[in-house]
Amino acid sequence: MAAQTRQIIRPYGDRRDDGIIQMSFTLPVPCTERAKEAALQLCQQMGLKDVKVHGMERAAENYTLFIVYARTEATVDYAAIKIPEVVVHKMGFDELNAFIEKNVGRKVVVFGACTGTDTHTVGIDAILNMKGFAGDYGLERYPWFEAHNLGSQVPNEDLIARAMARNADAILVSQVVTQRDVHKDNSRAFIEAAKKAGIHGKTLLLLGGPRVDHKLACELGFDAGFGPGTKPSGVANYVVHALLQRMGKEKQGTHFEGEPT
Amino acid sequence: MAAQTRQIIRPYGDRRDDGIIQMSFTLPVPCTERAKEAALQLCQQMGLKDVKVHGMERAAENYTLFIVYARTEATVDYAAIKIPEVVVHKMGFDELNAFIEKNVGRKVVVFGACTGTDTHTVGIDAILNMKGFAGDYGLERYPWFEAHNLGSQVPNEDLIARAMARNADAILVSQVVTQRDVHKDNSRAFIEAAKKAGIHGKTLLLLGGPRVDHKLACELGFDAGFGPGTKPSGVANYVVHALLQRMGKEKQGTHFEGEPT
Amino acid sequence: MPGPFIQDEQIAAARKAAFEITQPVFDHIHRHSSVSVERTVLRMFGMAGAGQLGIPLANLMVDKLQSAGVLHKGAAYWYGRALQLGAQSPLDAVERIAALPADKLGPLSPEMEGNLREEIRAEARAAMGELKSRVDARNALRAELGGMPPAPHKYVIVATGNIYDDVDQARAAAQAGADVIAVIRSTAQSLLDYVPHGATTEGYGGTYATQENFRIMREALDEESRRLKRYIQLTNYSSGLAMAEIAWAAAYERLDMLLNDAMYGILFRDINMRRTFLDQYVSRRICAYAGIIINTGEDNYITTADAYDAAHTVIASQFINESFAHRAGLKDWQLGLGHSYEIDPHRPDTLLLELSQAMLVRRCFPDAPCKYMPPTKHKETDIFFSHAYDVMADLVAIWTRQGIQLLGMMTEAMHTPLLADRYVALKAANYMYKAARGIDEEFVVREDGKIAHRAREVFGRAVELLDECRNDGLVAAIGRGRFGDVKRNETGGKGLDGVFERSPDYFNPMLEILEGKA
Amino acid sequence: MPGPFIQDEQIAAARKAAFEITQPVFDHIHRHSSVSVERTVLRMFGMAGAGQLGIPLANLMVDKLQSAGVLHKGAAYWYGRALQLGAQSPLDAVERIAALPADKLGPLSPEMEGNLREEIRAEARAAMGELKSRVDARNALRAELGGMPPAPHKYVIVATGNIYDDVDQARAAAQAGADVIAVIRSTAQSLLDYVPHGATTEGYGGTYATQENFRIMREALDEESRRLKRYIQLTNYSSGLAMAEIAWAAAYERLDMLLNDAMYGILFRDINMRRTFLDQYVSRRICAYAGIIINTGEDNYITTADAYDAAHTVIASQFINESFAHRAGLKDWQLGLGHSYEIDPHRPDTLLLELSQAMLVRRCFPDAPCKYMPPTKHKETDIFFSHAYDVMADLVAIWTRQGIQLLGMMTEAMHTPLLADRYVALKAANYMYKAARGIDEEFVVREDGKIAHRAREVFGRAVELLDECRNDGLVAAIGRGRFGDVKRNETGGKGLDGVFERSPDYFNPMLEILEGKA
Ligand code: B12
Ligand code: B12
Ligand SMILES: Cc1ncc(COP(=O)(O)O)c(C=O)c1O
Ligand SMILES: Cc1ncc(COP(=O)(O)O)c(C=O)c1O
Repeated sequence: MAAQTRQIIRPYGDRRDDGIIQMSFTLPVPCTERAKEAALQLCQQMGLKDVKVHGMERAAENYTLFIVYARTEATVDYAAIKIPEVVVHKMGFDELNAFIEKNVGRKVVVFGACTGTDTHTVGIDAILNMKGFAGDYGLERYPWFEAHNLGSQVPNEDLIARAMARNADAILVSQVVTQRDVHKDNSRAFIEAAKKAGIHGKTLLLLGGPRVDHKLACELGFDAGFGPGTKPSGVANYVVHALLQRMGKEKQGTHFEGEPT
Repeated sequence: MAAQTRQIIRPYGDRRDDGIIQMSFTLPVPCTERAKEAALQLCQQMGLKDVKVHGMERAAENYTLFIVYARTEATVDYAAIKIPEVVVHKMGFDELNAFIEKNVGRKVVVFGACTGTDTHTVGIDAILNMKGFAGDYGLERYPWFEAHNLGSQVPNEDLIARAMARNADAILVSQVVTQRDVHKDNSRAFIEAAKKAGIHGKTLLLLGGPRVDHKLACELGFDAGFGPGTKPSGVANYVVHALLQRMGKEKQGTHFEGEPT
Repeated sequence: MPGPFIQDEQIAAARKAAFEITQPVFDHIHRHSSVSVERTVLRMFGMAGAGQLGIPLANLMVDKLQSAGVLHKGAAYWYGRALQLGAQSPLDAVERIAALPADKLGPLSPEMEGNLREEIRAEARAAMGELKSRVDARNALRAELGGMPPAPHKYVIVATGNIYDDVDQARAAAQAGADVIAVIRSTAQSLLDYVPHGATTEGYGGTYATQENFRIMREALDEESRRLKRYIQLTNYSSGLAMAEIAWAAAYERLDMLLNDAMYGILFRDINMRRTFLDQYVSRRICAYAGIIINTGEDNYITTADAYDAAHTVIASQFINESFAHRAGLKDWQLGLGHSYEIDPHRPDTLLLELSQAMLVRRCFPDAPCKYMPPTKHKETDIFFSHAYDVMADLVAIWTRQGIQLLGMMTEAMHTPLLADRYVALKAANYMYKAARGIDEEFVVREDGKIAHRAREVFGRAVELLDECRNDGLVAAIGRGRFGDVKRNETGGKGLDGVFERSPDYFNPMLEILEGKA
Repeated sequence: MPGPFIQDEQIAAARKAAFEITQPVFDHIHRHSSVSVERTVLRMFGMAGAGQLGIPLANLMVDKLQSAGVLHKGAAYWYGRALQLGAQSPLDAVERIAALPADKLGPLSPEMEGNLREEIRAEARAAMGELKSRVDARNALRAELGGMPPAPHKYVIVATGNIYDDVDQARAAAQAGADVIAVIRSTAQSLLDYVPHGATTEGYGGTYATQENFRIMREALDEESRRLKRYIQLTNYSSGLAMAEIAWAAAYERLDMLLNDAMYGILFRDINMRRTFLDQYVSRRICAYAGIIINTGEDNYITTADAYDAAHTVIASQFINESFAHRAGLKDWQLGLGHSYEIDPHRPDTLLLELSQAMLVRRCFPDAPCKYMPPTKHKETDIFFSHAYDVMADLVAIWTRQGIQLLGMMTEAMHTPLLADRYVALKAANYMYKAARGIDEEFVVREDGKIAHRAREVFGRAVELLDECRNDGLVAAIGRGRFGDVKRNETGGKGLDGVFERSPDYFNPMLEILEGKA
């Protein structure tokens, strides 16, 4: 890629590049001037300038909530943040079905569930069920997808076994509860099980949920990750392209619109 | 003072000492995944850990608002933050009047105004007018105070001249508009004028307003500063003690309840 | 006052339909028992401890009785036999029963049998008397502190996973104005067929419901209540495979409320229907006895189904939950029927629609302290908007005089609440209540407006659904996914193996007392 | 619909009282003029530039005429004389007049005098025609983009101090849904007895109101309006010592609204009464001509006085402001009468009280696009609470169908709004409007409730105050601190030296046109 000019950006409050940020936090001390001084020092230690501890609220006898506005000197070179170039456009419902028919030549089989102790089904349902999400049809609705939704509280091993029995092309795992990273623990357990079952690196493994992104999913050993606001059509497009790449029918690393990043 | 044990404190969100803070800021770029990555990098540069760029809002075409939760490793030793020991208790209305009668022996004369181009009178009125503030009587109500409220938009020089003509014990300056530190500029101009008039270091000079604190006021050359929520009785107590100290009738540096810090 | 919207007779008819719907379920309930119910009986007798590996003694004993195939006589009976064998303590009783091949314990003579039952009944009366005195102590503290504040009671959750952190957060919330503290359970505790033991410090998305955790929290809140001179209520979940036992533990530890629904476990935890119907009955009998307010879970329906489309399912289910509750002896003042402010905020007229629904609920259940939930499903990560959105739920709650209001959290879409989130919510609710209390008395709702029209429409659809349940049976309606868009069948789900038919000589002195038969 | 609360006849009587109150003021107005009015006339003739040191030409010329003691004939007359002397341009006219000892310009023959007046009248007609065509262009763009959205119009302020930053922020606000952009003026511009010149980048608490700044912002908003396919209105302040001139510059630059109050300068800027009454009249004549909506400033009263106690002063002043406006030719659709959600939130029933006041205003002024201000005075630094508090003002605004709603900013107690603050406010208001539009049609206000009772009480006290003003005179009432707790007397304050009596042959062709006499 050609040498790029830098594009330095910083937070914008009142005037360009003023670096203004808003912050709030609670300190475990009573609401006094001394507490305010502590809040100020804390912000200064965080490297903030022109710290204004505007608000100090008695959240409880021994807890004080602070509202701060300050300036940060941190900057980011926006030009240096790379995003892949999109070369394949995102296909709509009919177009994608026709594309599967032509290029895969059979139905694409996917299995999904919310695994572990997590019972949040709304997310995986949004991707798989007929109705879909935000006016975008779910995978069950695609004639060229065969979608199985096993629901929630499904043990990782069961999901894998059921998927293998149907020779699935992709497995979709949803994780919603994230307190103290329980979703990461369960996701790692899923990957272990997939390795044991010998499908890791073969069957496409997708992870999704409100605290999931592509980067995290890849780190955990999945092929792709999908976060809040994901539409089923995006997932469908991804699965088809990734599958064709696995099948050697599409160039590895072909970038397409809506691919997870 | 005796060696103190340290009392390290840090922000408290879900569990003690977890260091969780909330932050929001706007970046001058469109709302995309790339912008989110920029927000993340910015927070990391600010030294934050476990950065969760939870929210990304399209504030406008080229501006994106981010909502972040993250952990800071900054700590403060709360034990090291000193506050003066209070030795004199705060006197109520009747007690203070009696105290003035006995110790000063004459009415205490104060002049106040909102100076410069600032027209915000509510703050200085709260301190000086009969009615007072939050159920606490203003200085005009105290029989042993002679309080003159010149209102707003008063040139610094006029306030000083009027006060000198009555041989005032204290001058109260209010500053409410603070954009780009106009209050500091005007306060410095006041101090210059006071020096010129030869009353600096003699007449008590008080600064007040929503963005004022004692530290700032002292830096600017005032004797004391009063911020949001100030009650007239606190100001009255301060003026009397400070006056007695100037008169040599009370030990310098006597600490009293409600003194500006 | 909300309404009329509809005639009193129409409401009475809906209530009658619900009564008929629950009738067949009670035929089942009165002929069966479950492992959980039997463990509850043992807990009543003081069997609250745990053995090795932390397995509760009640589980050890009931499992033993079940595998020996003798549970159908009732655990109380075997407990009596263990005592006769000389058991000195609950643990001892378990060990004696466990040591014995069950067939060794042949039938007793009618007289001995009669004596045994009388002794155990006496012990049960004493245990229930002790429970009552604990409940009385709770009520006395409430009265001492000036009774209950006016409704809605502001309800916030703590969910750190660690009971000691929970205590810190609960105290802070009380200091900031909370009326009710709910300790959210660790994820999937519903699926545990036992009650974990002791104080716990590691939960996910919540803290385990254990008797010791209840005790720790209630003790802290008693202290806090005294300091604040304001009684702070405590609630937890009587739900899942151990719902009856938890009701007992909660009653014993003087909790004030319990999340307790006749169908939640079926729909949202895939727990078997028969099991759930049985266990909910016993848990509710305990709540009735202990003056505990239950909170039902209809609000959950509109997290899976669309809140606009499924509004009538909430009303229909409330009538059914009410009937289940009345049949278990609960009074109207104990029915925190659940509903919520969940209509997609992108729709037009949502404030009118939410007011309509909230008014309709109050119209149908005027004497119940309804539990009003805040927006959750459509919450997104813009905390400022989230807060504004919650405030509208505060308005509807005070306007329609809900009994209990769960305060929405501005970080709902992110994490379980931080200390500051609760403070922010309480401050806003305090303002709203102060600003708007009595607003309902300022206006007459127009019968020709959107609010009234919508209320009639929702009520009409609720009646249709109740008719369907009456005609085809509740089981069939659940099978069709009528509630929360979730389909379940009678023999599916977890825990059916814990249900058994009572033998003719089934003995349960606790139930006798609870049902007023002793 | 709000009310009735009170009888139509009572409202008519209040209106009549206000009409009688303003009558004596008009006796003064029609006999006097001011330096600012005369400068406005010169600006109409194209004298918009500035000389050395940035002093506006209009000021140079008027000051010259005043010190020469000839201003009482009207600046237009001397402008005509300068043209006769061969002035080629406004600057040239100023220089020619300035160069001349005034006594050198003796009287003209009646015929020449008549010709001069006719020529200047023709020039004035042309200038006013040009103004009209600019206003028509504004109206055409509005129509092209589909007219105005339904009320309330969401109004936000920009106040960076730098017109170019203001443009960025205004565009962003428009993109986020703002209907009206207000550029707040730099602190104390009210006290400048001139209009600063050119584009400015250094203001405090706001950006200078200059004709060039108006042009820059309107151009940006025209572009933005076209892009968004939604007309975005622009407003500024016609207020202070230069209020009439600013009205002219704003009209010329196609602004849509102006903050313009008959008494604000007197009360809040200590500007002389006589001066203010005069200047406000001419500024309003211009607004009437240019189809500009004025925004009055009654909301300011309850920042200095207590909003609960002084609620009636707002209503009384609105009647007076309305009368001043009607007498200056403004139509009801141009009257953005000001009021606000300012009652101390620590009081009980504030939502009821605010609804009452907002309904009463709409009851009294049903055809005026009232301007509703958010809470400001009691705003504190907890931005979360501040936001919740603002949302209630949004609710009242949509409920009572205010014409224009200033959106509250969560950082009100800290700084002029950041870009994000405006976004947050707009998002909440959009939600509230969508959620609650039409709520007024759902209820009938009970005449025996607190809302109705309070409305009657406030109206009653307003009538008393109007009676006092009628009997004792407006000047006397102001002298007693009846409005905003601020006392002023007739000859005090700034700018009285800029007021002069018109000579019998006073010439002002602009006013002739504005008053429909030419
Ligand atoms: C609805 C809901 C429930 C319902 C669930 C009903 C059901 N059957 O799903 C009920 C009421 C039963 C419930 C219960 C609980 N909940 Co809940 N719940 C929510 C809530 C309000 C909305 C979640 C939701 O439906 N979002 C809408 C869907 C469409 O969004 P989504 O899940 O993000 O899915 C999208 C994407 O992420 C993506 N996606 C998701 N999965 C996948 C998978 C793949 C493969 C792909 C490609 C994409 C994808 O696509 C979807 C469409 O865009 C959230 C709060 C919130 N507003 O987010 C809390 C929340 C998730 N719950 C929470 C908790 C703690 C619980 C409980 C554990 C509480 C308790 N202790 O009792 C219980 C038990 C649940 C359990 N053990 O799992 C917490 C989790 C905290 C955390 N970060 O860990 C939250 C955040 C609330 C909170 N602030 O405390 N909950
Ligand atoms: C009321 C008000 C007005 C009224 C003022 C009426 C009047 N005669 O006072 C009106 C409507 C006229 C007004 C106008 C403007 N205002 Co103004 N106004 C406010 C508002 C809403 C409340 C201020 C108030 O009265 N607070 C209550 C008093 C009691 O609190 P206080 O001033 O802090 O005083 C207390 C303490 O600070 C202390 N104290 C204060 N002074 C002194 C002095 C001494 C000696 C002592 C001991 C103590 C003391 O004691 C008091 C009691 O505890 C604030 C926003 C807010 N909520 O804070 C904006 C605010 C102050 N205004 C602001 C602005 C910009 C203006 C304008 C310049 C806007 C414009 N361009 O048109 C104009 C012009 C004013 C000017 N040139 O000075 C900004 C200032 C921004 C900044 N940080 O610089 C604010 C913060 C609003 C905002 N977010 O934009 N305003
Ligand atoms: C009645 C009821 N029980 C239990 C729960 C909690 O879920 P879990 O099944 O994880 O205990 C809820 C959640 O809202 C509920 O409404
Ligand atoms: C009518 C009117 N004019 C002017 C202003 C602005 O103040 P300034 O006098 O600083 O221009 C206001 C403030 O709200 C106002 O209401």
